[in-house]
Amino acid sequence: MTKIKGVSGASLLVAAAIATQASADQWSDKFPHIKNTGDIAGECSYESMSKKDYSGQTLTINTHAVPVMGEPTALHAEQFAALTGAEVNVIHTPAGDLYSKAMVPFQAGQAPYDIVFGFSNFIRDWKQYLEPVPAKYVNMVQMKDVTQSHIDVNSWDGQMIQFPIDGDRHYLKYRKDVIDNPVYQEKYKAETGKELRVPQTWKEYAEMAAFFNGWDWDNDGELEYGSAEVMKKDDLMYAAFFSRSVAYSKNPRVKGGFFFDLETMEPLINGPGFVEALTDWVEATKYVPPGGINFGLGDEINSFGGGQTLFSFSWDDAFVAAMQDDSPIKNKVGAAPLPGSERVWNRVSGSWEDTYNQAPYIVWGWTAAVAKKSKNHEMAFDYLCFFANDANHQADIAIGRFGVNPFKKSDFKAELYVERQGWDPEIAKQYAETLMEMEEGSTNRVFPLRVPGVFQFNSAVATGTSKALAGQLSPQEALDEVAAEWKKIVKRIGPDTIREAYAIGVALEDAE
Amino acid sequence: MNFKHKYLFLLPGLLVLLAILIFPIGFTVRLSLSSWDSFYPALDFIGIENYVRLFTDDARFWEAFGRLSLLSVTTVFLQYVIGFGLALIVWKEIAFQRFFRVLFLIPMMTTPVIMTVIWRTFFHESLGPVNDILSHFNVAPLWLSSETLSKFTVMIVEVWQWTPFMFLLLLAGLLSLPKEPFLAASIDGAGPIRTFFYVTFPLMAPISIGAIIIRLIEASKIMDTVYVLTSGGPGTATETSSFYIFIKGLREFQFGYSAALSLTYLIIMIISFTIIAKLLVKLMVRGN
Amino acid sequence: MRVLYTSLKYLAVVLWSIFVIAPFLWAVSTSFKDFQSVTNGATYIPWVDFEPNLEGWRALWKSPAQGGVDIVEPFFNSVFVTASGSLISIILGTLAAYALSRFTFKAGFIRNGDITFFFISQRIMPPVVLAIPFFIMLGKFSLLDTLAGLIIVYIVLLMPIAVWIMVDFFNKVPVEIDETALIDGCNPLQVFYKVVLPNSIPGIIVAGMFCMIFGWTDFFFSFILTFTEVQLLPVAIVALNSSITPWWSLSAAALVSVAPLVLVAFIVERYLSKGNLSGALK
Amino acid sequence: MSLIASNLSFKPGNEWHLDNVCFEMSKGQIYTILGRTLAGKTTLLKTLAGLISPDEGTLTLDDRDFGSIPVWKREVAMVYQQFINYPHLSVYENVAFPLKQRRMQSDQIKARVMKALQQVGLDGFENRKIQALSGGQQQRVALARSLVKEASVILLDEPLVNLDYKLREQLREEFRNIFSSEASKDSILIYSSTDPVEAMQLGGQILVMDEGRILQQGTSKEVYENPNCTKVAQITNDPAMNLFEGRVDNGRIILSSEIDLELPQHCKGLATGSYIFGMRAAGITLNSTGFPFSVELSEISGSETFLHIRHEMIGVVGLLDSVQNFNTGEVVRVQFDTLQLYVFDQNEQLVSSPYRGLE
Repeated sequence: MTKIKGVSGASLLVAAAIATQASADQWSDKFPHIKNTGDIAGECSYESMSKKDYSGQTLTINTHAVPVMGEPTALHAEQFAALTGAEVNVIHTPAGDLYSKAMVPFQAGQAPYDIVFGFSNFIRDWKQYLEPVPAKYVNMVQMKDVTQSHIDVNSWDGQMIQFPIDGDRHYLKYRKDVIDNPVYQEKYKAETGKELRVPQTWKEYAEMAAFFNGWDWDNDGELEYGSAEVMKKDDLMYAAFFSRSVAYSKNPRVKGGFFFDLETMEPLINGPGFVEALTDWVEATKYVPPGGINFGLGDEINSFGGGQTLFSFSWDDAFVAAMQDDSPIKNKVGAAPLPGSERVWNRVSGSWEDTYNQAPYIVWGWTAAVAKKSKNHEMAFDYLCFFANDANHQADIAIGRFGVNPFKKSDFKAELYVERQGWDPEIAKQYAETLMEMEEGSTNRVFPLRVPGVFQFNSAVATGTSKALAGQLSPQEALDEVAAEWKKIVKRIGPDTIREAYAIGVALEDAE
Repeated sequence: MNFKHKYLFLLPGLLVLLAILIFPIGFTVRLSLSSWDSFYPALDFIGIENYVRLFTDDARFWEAFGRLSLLSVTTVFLQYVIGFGLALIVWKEIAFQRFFRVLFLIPMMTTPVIMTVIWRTFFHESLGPVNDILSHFNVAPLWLSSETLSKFTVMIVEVWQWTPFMFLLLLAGLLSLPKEPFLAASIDGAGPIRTFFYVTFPLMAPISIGAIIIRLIEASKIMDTVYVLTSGGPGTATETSSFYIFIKGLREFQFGYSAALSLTYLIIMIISFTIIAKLLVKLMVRGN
Repeated sequence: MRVLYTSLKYLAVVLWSIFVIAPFLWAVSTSFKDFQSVTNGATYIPWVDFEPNLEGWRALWKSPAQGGVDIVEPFFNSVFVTASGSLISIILGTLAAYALSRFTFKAGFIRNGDITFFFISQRIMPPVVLAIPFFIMLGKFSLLDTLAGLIIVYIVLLMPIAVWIMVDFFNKVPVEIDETALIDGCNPLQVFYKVVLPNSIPGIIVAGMFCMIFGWTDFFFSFILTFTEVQLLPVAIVALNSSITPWWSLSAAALVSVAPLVLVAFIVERYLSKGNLSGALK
Repeated sequence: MSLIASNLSFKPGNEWHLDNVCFEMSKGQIYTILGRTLAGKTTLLKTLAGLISPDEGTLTLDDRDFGSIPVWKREVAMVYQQFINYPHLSVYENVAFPLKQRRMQSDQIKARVMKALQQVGLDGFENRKIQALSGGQQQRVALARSLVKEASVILLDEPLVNLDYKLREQLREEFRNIFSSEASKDSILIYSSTDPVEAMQLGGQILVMDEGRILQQGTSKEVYENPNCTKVAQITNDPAMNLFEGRVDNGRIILSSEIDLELPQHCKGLATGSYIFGMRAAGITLNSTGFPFSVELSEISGSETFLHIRHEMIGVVGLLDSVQNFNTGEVVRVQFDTLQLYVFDQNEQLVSSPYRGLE
């Protein structure tokens, strides 16, 4: 907790609100969602919003399916409507179709939605159709509390395009009751000669997962497995792959691009670092639950959150699900940074460097933005600002199915989770520290690919890697295929166009 | 009959259909000659570049075609055989005849995309009932994530959904057959198997051909099932043509290229259906 | 031999019935589960295997703001769009089918068969081919996200079915009935509505049912072409397919969406048993 | 008062359905169009009804252009060989249908419908559903519907062909009574048939049709006695008239090296040369002193036997008025009754008939 220095006014208010938890105000009477904190003063608080009058105006929002992100969108829409008199329509779309559902009307010159929810990496394709966040909002106190990583993710070349409403990251989740269990530690040592500890490298991760695969180690009568991961060929798969790749491929001593060589725009995706990661991943198909090779994010959450696996490493959701009150493994899980590697590829020298390496992957997350063609810009930004106001945000992050996760500096306080959600203090501390470290501490981050045609690139990755996972191709062959596909895409869209966009992300990485 | 009134009957439907379709088809043709893409949404003109790419540099499209043929022909064949079998059984006296008839019709009344979501949970490899039951026999087939089995799973769902369609058409056909040929056959002392091959099947040939063609047309569009069940995976194991077009068009937003894919697909399909129809007529009608 | 045959017959029927019912039973069971009962592996019988609760069913009447699906409005939208689309398709399709069955058309190399094939060939087109152009077209006419826009699209989807069934049907009705009516003083339009139509009810019912089935089960067009104002049932239900899938409310919603057409199955069977369908489908 | 057809031609494909058809028909008479299947009978009736527009030719009724009136305004009635009624209507409604189309008063309709039903013997059946009637009854309904209109032209397209033998006989009798009655004296009745016996029984005029052409028109007696060509001779007889080629020489008819017949009285004066000879089956009988023929087939029909026999190129059918059995290949002795001999020239035109002698 020592690292939290710039505690903002708003977060002090949070602390105050926690202290006077039961002190209900008029807003929490009316809106039970915020009963824990009551309204928290701010630019977009309940109090402020109630002074706006949008009656007679309609706000249309395209968001994700219920419940993840979809339910809070609808809930806050209802509240917003009650406060301002606006009519708010919310449409729910499966994740895989959010991009196209907004992109089709954008390209056709239609403006059916005022607000579109999506992923941060849509930004390059969408930005020409989006209204930048006005200075008024960028400079407000509420925004000052947002971590720099999340400001960066939502901005394009220094200009904020998307509105931060959610925090996302990949980190390691593990079963604390197994890893910290002296009996298992001894057993593991006896059989493998190694320490059972929070895995520091992907190799350790693999060994432990394999060791704890396929037997009933928590004595519940069901078999347990090693790891639950997103391996289904859908739109999230590539993110899991990059999380496994960064440690091998992101060399802090090499500048100028992770996905491409910025100078030549040659894909790096089939380099030895990536091949190593994919080889690990193919190996991982041996310690996932039955059908694990077809797990989407939902399956991963159900699997780890339901106590079926030892490890999992994607978004917050699985951890939050595991820590919910009705979970059988509440307070039995731990959070840690993603594993690293014993060596890292240096593409300049063309050789492996045998040093420990670890690199956070700033994975895409949920964001929302306002359509340029919308006729209700002010109302739309007010809604987003209201969505993310402190009272709503605090209430939202406590509900696992909402999919709203910490992204404000004030979120990374262990007390919050201990007092509100009954977490074990040790787990809460570890969780808050892990996240904070990723947000503010690392100097070796990888930003997601945010270039024109990002879907084509990611789709190619998903196609290639899933062929490797399915055993259709060897890792090298699969990634060569991806690289060839990437080259074609680059050629089609234009190397300069892509370089221009990619340079912005690389600049962020290299600045560190 | 030949009266001027005939146009009053034909034209409303024909013109409405043409009016609705003329723009989409024209636009698709134009689109296929452009490089419209997520980044560059405009109707530029690049000639037949998309088509060149399609024929010279897109093995995945042609693989998807092969997979589509395999899936649609196999499922329609299974649907036909099973549908015919069931229709034959409930055609004649059987206990709870009407109950079974209703029951057998129900799957086709359900929305494929919704039922497939249910099927996905049904075949869920660690949380679904199928593998739970099979675990007693110590097997755990990877219904959705094995390269070969996932195709089979898609087929199971398709067969479940659409066998009733065959069943309905064939049962209605059976019920409308004249009685005399059967009488004659029984007088000649033909057993049930001979009667089937020499009387029932030939009489049912025209209906069968119609039903098979219609089902093939519908099956060739297979999309919802794949979309929900496997997203075309694992790898590209269950990726069919329309799903591939969907990926290129609505996932990767290569509108221009997907338009070229669409048109090529349409032309191939129209030609194949014409040939298939002719072949079927030859095959099944010559049989008697 | 006879006993063997009979037992085989019943075996086949029972096995198939189990296959048909299985997903429904599973959905019914799942609809009473919650997160724990789902993630603890497959369970079947409420109270025995798991503690049932009504969360899944309650979600159907709740708004998305409370984590529900609100399928009431989409349900009626679906009914309206399907019914209107089917009705228009049946009217236009029946007229066209009558023309194609009774009269001879010639235009260049085009004959009746080619026109019929043109109608039916619309079914060959995968929805994904048309979705984008339709989007742009409906946008131009401000018909996106409206019932009217969807109905227009459904006409393309359903008219081919109506034409297919009705051409077949009319081909089996003796043309002499029409001729007799002409001779008895009806002009061709009167022939159609005074004589042909009343005698085509079985065919129209079959065509109507097919249109309803195919309309009710369409997902793709309504998915692409609507936003908020007009949501159809499959779209509303698939919107439950979130990254955390609430299996329970999904199952409940699926069962609700299936229910109305099960009624159709009963009607189809009734007509089938009465022999009315046979002529219409043969 | 007459219906005149001139030069009606209709050729939808490569075949003539109507080939230059001309005739004149007058009211109060029955006309039977006799011809084999696909001879163009139905086409002709449909053309008269207005269901088919001929490629050429005109139709006039009482000097008015009949052919240009659309079918629904022509005063015609038609009965098909299939039992065509409106399945959705009751018997009464079926018969009343054409009158309702004319917007007639309902009491008038009722009177006429009841009368028509009575004529066809269906009184009491008014409220029945069509499907609940037997084939014969259905055809009676169709007939009643054609009568009730009191149309100037009534067309009957082989109305009895789909009925069983007994019913056919019975209905044919009734038809004759109905149509010779007072009610139909203002109508032209046109009846098509493939059955020469039926045509003869109906009486009236016969038009013999083949390949879209009218071959001969005349009273049934005239057509029977003097078929103007070999085709007519075949069409108007059942079994078809036997035809065989031969020569006339020296007052004898030479059919083969073994068979020659004496020239009968009505053929005296025939020039020497080749002819086609016709003989009805009844003219060929067994006689122990006759010519040797070998049996190809014998068919027993009722109390008669049809004997298909052959001698070299001459294949004929004989009619025996008793039931006899023969083996195939068996040789029988056969006599030709030359008093019943028809003679046609090489162009198949009649040269001499037993009734009229030499042309």
